[in-house]
Amino acid sequence: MTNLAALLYLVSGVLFIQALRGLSSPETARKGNLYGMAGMAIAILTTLAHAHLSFGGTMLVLVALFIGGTAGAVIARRIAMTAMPQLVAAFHSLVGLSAVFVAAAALYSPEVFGIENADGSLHMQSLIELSLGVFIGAVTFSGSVIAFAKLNGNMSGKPIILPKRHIVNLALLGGAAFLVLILVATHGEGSIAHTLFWLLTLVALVFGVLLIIPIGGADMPVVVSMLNSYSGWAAAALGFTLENTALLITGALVGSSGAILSYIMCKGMNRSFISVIMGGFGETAAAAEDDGIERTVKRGAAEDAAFIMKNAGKVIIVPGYGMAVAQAQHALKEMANLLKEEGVEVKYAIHPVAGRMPGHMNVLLAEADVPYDDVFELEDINSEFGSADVAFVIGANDVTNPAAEDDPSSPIYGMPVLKVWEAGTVMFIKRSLGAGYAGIENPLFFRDNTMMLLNDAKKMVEEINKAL
Amino acid sequence: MTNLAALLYLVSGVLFIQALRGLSSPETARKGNLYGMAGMAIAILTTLAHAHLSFGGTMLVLVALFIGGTAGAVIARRIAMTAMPQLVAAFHSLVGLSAVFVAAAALYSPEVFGIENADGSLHMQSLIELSLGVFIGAVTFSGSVIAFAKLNGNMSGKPIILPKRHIVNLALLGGAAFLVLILVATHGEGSIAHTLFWLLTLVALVFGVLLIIPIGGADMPVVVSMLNSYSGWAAAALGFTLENTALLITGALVGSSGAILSYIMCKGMNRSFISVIMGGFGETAAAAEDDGIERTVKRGAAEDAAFIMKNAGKVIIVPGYGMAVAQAQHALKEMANLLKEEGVEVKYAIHPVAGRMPGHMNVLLAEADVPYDDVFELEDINSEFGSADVAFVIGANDVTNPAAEDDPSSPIYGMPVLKVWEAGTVMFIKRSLGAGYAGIENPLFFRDNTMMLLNDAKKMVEEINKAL
Amino acid sequence: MLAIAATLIVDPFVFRLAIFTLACFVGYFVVWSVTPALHTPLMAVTNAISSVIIVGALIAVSAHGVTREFGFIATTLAAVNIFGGFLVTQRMLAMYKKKG
Amino acid sequence: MLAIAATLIVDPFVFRLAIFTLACFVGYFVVWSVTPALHTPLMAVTNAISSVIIVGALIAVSAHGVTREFGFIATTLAAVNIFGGFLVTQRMLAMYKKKG
Ligand SMILES: NC(=O)c1ccc[n+]([C@@H]2O[C@H](COP(=O)([O-])OP(=O)(O)OC[C@H]3O[C@@H](n4cnc5c(N)ncnc54)[C@H](OP(=O)(O)O)[C@@H]3O)[C@@H](O)[C@H]2O)c1
Ligand SMILES: NC(=O)c1ccc[n+]([C@@H]2O[C@H](COP(=O)([O-])OP(=O)(O)OC[C@H]3O[C@@H](n4cnc5c(N)ncnc54)[C@H](OP(=O)(O)O)[C@@H]3O)[C@@H](O)[C@H]2O)c1
Repeated sequence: MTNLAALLYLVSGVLFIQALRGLSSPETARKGNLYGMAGMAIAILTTLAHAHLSFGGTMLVLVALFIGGTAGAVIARRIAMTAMPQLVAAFHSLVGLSAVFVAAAALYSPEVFGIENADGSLHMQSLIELSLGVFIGAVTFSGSVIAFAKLNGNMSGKPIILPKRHIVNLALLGGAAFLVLILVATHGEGSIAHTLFWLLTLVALVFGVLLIIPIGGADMPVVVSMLNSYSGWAAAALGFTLENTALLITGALVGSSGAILSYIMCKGMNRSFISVIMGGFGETAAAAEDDGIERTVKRGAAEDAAFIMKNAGKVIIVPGYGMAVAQAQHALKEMANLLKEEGVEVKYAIHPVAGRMPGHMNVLLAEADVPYDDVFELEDINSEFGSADVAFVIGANDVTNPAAEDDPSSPIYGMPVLKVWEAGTVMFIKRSLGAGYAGIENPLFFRDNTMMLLNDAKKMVEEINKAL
Repeated sequence: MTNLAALLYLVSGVLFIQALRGLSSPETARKGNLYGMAGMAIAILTTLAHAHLSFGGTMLVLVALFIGGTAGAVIARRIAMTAMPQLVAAFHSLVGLSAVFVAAAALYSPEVFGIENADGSLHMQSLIELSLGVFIGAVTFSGSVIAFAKLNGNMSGKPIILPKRHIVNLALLGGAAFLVLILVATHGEGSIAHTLFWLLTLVALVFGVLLIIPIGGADMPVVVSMLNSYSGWAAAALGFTLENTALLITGALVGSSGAILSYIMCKGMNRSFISVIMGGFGETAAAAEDDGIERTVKRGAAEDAAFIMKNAGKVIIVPGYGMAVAQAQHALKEMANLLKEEGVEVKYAIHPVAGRMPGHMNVLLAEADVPYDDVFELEDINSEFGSADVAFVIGANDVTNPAAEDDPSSPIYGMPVLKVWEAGTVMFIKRSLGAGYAGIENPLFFRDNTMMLLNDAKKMVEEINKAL
Repeated sequence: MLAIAATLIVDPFVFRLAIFTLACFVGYFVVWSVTPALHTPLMAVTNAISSVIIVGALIAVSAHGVTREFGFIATTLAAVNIFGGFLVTQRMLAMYKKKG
Repeated sequence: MLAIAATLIVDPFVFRLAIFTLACFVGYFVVWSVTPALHTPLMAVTNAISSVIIVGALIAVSAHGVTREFGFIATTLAAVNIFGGFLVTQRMLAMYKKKG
């Protein structure tokens, strides 16, 4: 029986690997997701068959699955695509909290997990794994709650820098290590062990909050990804305790995934992970320096834009965060269709960190039914701007800033950008001449071949559509 | 102690993974190879520390390592780069034979491997794993010997098709399965078990020979790669028997590697793996059909070629099997240097199955000190032939055959080819108008913008160099 | 004999460590092979699969007293994630369409 | 108690199967990540590492009689491969040079 169960958990782990492997292309992704569901079903059924649940227990499980499942399904159907960052953060907090309770259960009743010694005490090894699991789980929970609040606007995105925060954090870590030490000394027995456990949880919760509040709201995507990684490591730690292959494999997969996505984001922004985690970004960002020279901006109206694009041979659309905010993707798709009817070639260029989470633009364009073979990554399209008549930048800013290439003093210097300025005409749709996420001015606004279309992205595109 | 050993074997497995990972680019490859050596050293030292060798045993090991190591080192230093396919085949045969002897040792003295039951017998599971190991090992051995003989010219490359070979092969497989069954029934005890073991080995040896002789000499690279894969699976099977993580991991790595390389080769040739393994290729290859039309060929001399290339803006060199045969890589490199001095842009285009083993051309060009950033894969350079003045095809044939694109009746139809015909002038260096590996005519020879330089590749390039 | 065999038994922890290490490699490779266009669904689906922690929660329900309550809460939380994560991924993936 | 624990012990074979399965995934990914220009060195180096079968050969030498002879032969054969494989790989890799 146990052998069969162990085998089935392995199968479930392999199915999870296949789920992620499917994501290598949109064609295979749906099948991949089904593999993932199958893996989860196998893991759950194996456990149920194995857990010797009483009738009452079975009822409880069904109730829990029903409540949780309904809530999850409703959220999944209702959520707006633009709210994905918050949603992911919220979900992470649940995984973290769930891990805390599972760790608590393992400590309170090691015998049901089959991990107790003959005298009912716990191995040092199990206690350490369990402590790691609960610590990371609790940090994931409280950290994700803060990230959610910042992303959802329930809390100001401004970094909150407490005095001596690094010392406080170190002290908390030291305290946690000390608690684990005593916990190991108790062999996990008696109410003293339970108290220590909850103390450890408390320390971790506080640590999680302190870890995230100094980080600016705009850096939250990196944080969310980092917390994703943490939730994976928490699962892996409990996989060691519970001796469960599915948990071990999944933990490692999720842990790697979050870490790699954080890395990709940091590289796309040309910032170091450490500087993100240390926080404070967004506060010190200097206002665009005023060099005293009066510069002129060429403003345009929807009709001008429509006229130019109608007569263009090739238009490349560059969407950014502003498109997401304005929910302009559907209008944009309509504009592309109108242009295609006029015989214009239309492509979309996506910067790796356009928007506020990895793949953000892709999912919004997909929502508006833009076929994904019209959508190109930076490396694949950057050489094409030279042959485009119009670069149509909608709600994007930093990802087109030439300062990243030619101004070594710029905070984004070295970050790869979309070379929209090589197109015949560059159009910017945004509401003002203000800066984007990085808080720096975009010199393109003042170039001769630039036309600024100042308005809300959705309204402006709708006007263009009328003019077309 | 055993835990430490198990950990160290894991470390060794991870180092082997790193060794292969290093090969993702030439910069990291050397470091990767060092990781591989370190992994092997750790595995050997761990075993020695663990094996309780007597003084005599230690001496024996040292003698074996000395003899084997010296032989290996001498071979590695002396071997010509053009003989790599044979060398790899020869090495595989050694791994296979080594696996056979290790399996024999496990059967004769299970107690030193700690795999015997309390009464000295062997588990069914161990016996099956061990049989798998010896069977695959022996097939690898005899198969590799045949492959070596065919590649090295000790044996004709012509496919040897025995009557009823598929039935004979099936009978051998059935016999092997039957032997394993009885072996399991003996619990691996007594001289009867030993006899069964050697019978099984014999059957596997015969099977290995029969498996490879029907395959034509030119298909040997796929076979070598397949045998590489087999040697991996043999190692993995013994990894299960000997309960050794390093063997398990390595076996899986090598097994996958060989399988993937075979797949890449088959895809590059647009043939199915099954058709390669079924053999007979090269025998039935129809002679180039004579369509009755007299076609003219434009022959050129070295001076003409030198003149045209000197005045060209861009030359793309396409090396093939003939360059390897003629050992023309050094002369070629000199020619490229002379052209560069004249201000000509020179690049190399490598087809995935140019030559006779994967990466064959790359290693020869590297031997001649051609920098690897001048060398491009098919996908990266195929669009550049249109802008090249000269495509300089040296000893290549099939990989430039346009029939692969436009003649659905051609045996290579569908195989990706280098579009040399898009260049201003195409030069072919070969000794005759004869066909290449696939035995089909290349219509390019008769085109107007083609110049045939009929001679041995090395001699011709040296003449061109003189004329430059 | 039995004594020898006992000293030769490897602590399962080492096996688990091997599984974990290899799974980290697999994770590394598999995530790098994900196309950037699907990074948002990737986040959602990793979310869903990390809720396989539910296996621990279900076992806890089979205990008594407060452990069972812990199990109940953990199962509910994980279930939100499992259903929410897979379904929102499915919803997103259904939106990715080829031309025509 | 002890009886319960015994039924819960998983056959190490299952762990090995897990290790093997994951290693196959790793192999799949790692080999696809090898650049085609280095496929010949790849063949040579996989040759070398598959000779880790030498660990079995070395243990066999510690036995007596014919097993020891098997061990000796197997060790010698594997050693040819190990030294030959790594050194020829090193020789090849040393030839790959960047421009300039
Ligand atoms: N994708 C990720 O994973 C990720 C993660 C972390 C950080 N980031 C950062 O986010 C930035 C992304 O660059 P981006 O070019 O997409 O965006 P951006 O540089 O932040 O610029 C967005 C622009 O959209 C405009 N905008 C806002 N609301 C609008 C509306 N309703 N209608 C029209 N325009 C509107 C804003 O200008 P107005 O106010 O003038 O309208 C703003 O300049 C990068 O700096 C990146 O480093 C991305
Ligand atoms: N790379 C691999 O892994 C692999 C594996 C299996 C099969 N293959 C097959 O091998 C072929 C490789 O294509 P390829 O274009 O490189 O070679 P090819 O099509 O076999 O042509 C080689 C040409 O070189 C000429 N040649 C031979 N010796 C020469 C010398 N000393 N001097 C000058 N020319 C000489 C021959 O013509 P003359 O006789 O007229 O001189 C022959 O036409 C493909 O068909 C591929 O499918 C490759």
